[in-house]
Amino acid sequence: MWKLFHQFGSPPHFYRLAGYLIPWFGAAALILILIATYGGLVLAPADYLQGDGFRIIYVHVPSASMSLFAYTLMATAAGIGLIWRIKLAHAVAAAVAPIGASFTFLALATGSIWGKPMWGTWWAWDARLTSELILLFLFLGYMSLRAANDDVGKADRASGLLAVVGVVNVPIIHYSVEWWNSLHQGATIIKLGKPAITGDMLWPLLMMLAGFGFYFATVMMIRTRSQVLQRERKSQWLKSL
Amino acid sequence: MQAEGLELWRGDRCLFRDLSFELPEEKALHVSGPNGCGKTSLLRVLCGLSEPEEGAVRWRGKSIRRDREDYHQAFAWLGHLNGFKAELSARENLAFSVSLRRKTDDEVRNNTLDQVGLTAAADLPCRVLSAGQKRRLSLATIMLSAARLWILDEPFTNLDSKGREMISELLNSHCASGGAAIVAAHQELGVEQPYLQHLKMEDAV
Amino acid sequence: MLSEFLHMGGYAGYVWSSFGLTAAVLLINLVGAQRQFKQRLAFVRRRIAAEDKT
Amino acid sequence: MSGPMSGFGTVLARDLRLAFRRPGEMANPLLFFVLITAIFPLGLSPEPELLRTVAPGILWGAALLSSLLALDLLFKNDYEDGSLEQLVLSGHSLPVLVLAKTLAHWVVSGLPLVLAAPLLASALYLPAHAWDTLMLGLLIGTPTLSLLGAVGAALTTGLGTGSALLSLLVLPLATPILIFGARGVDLAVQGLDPVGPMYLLGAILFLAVSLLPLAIATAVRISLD
Repeated sequence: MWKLFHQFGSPPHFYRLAGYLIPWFGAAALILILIATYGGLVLAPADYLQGDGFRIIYVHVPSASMSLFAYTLMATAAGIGLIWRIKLAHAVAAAVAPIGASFTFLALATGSIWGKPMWGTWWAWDARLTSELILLFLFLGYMSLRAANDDVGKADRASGLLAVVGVVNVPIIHYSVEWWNSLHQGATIIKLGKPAITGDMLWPLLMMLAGFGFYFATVMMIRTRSQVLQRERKSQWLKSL
Repeated sequence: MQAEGLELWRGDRCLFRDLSFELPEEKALHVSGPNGCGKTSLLRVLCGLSEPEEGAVRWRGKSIRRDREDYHQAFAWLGHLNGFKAELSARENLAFSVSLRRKTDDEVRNNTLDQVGLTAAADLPCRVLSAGQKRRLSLATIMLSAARLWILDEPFTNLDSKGREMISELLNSHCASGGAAIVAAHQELGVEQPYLQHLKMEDAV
Repeated sequence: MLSEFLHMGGYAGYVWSSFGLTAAVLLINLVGAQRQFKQRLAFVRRRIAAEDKT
Repeated sequence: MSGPMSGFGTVLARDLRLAFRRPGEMANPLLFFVLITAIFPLGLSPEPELLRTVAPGILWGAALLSSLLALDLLFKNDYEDGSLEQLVLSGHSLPVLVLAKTLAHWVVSGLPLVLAAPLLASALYLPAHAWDTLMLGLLIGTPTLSLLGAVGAALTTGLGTGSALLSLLVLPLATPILIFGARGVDLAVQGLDPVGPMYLLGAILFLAVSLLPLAIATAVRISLD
């Protein structure tokens, strides 16, 4: 088990494996996203309450899920990197941050676009939007701290620690925002993403989620490869590139 | 103490690689080399302040990362910065630094202050002490630390010739009583031959 | 039929801008990652070439 | 050495003594707290009804910002004069030492806020029956803020980035404290039972005291590397 862990943690091994997987994952992402888009925009029936406006769910909800997943993954990788001093784990954490921040931004932007027809305003202090906003700041803080350290090793450890502290905090933040929101707005506002979903509405959503997942993995592997190149000082295996 | 295959990078520069040495008791290791060759970085690795890229430092056969607190108690460190508070007097600073390590009474501390020639300045705030006086105060801290190993980074800077002689004497008596020392310095340590050991570092690649 | 589809029951602006924005961000991310990777690879190759010379 | 808490008292005593030698620096967070609170009536209106409704948020926001302001210096001075290295290498458990430092810092920067809160609350027309909730909330909330801020301070020490980065790192993490603290006061104003959010603040403080010193110690080690 430990050996397997280390073998996977070896940068050259990962580099080659990722190079092999990237085109396949990219293709899977493209196909899934295209089918899900067709399903979501054409095949799924309009919602009886929100009409065609509800179709924004197909980009908003998967983005929101991916953003949270990205933060958890980033913190887990950073934690592994900190505890076991595995450079590859730090590389993964560094690679995930910008993708996670993009998905967080997308969740915020699409949520706000969706909010306009539903609530009549671009921004409402809806629980999910508020949580996403805080999450965006967590990502930005992580990336700024990383950018402020000029030494890669130090940047890895400093920002990694921040991510770990952050991930313990995320459930608390989430709960506090939910609680704060329920105190103030109650049921006066339609919650985003909670229309009565039927089967033919659901499958494009799940497919989009899978497509985003593959997309995430693809970009993550590309970015991790660049991070590995930045970190590797022993050039033996790099010579064979 | 042993160092095995140490390697350290700063940015894209390798300061040293595959650096090994062994330091038995009753020896003073003189680390020398041109500016920027990584003397301070090496000393910080030996202290456990910096992580080496490769290799390990062992103290009594145990990696220093294993039992950090135990190791830290065994040595005293003097870096470029003295670690004194500008607002506190020399006496207060000494009392604080020493009390982190062990209990001493006022008399012992006063004697040591006398030994390093700071009795007259003992109640002045560190802000007004000269660089050389602060260096002397650091030496007093090291003397009172009761540490087996001293790690000193450029202890001679800012000291007058009497102060430098004092360091040499201190190192001699420390080694004679079974202690060890690692000293980075550009000049000779003035330590007697049987105690002396050298480590010459080269320019970084 | 097509114009009705594009019209999105009156929500055209909202739906299309959401999907468009998502596509744009995903694409920029992918291209940016690729470009960064190519730059790093070129840099590493140059460094190795320089090391081999000396 | 002797016991797991060894060195705690020494560091606490030294930091408190240092703080009292620099009374100006000590007064800064309190002045800042008063200033922020005073700015809102100027910006909004002197209308008691309005001020009463926004008072919990203003007071808590001001407390959050002023404790952050002071945190910037928590490790910076020690870092610059080398005493941080000496603390790390002193042979004591570093989490205990940084906890002592943070406690000293809280005593001089957080505690005055708690004590000054009723004064400012009355200036914002907050009803007197909500003052005890405000003070209790601040009493158990500001130590958590100090601990969270200490992580950020340790991570940014030696980077020369100023306090903007520190705020970016710490403010998002501190939102739950703000929410529970301010809502607790809100509930008390309305005559409802604020015990729920107070318990939550207490639970968070417990979590913070048990986990964050470890994170702060790690951050200090990283910043010295």
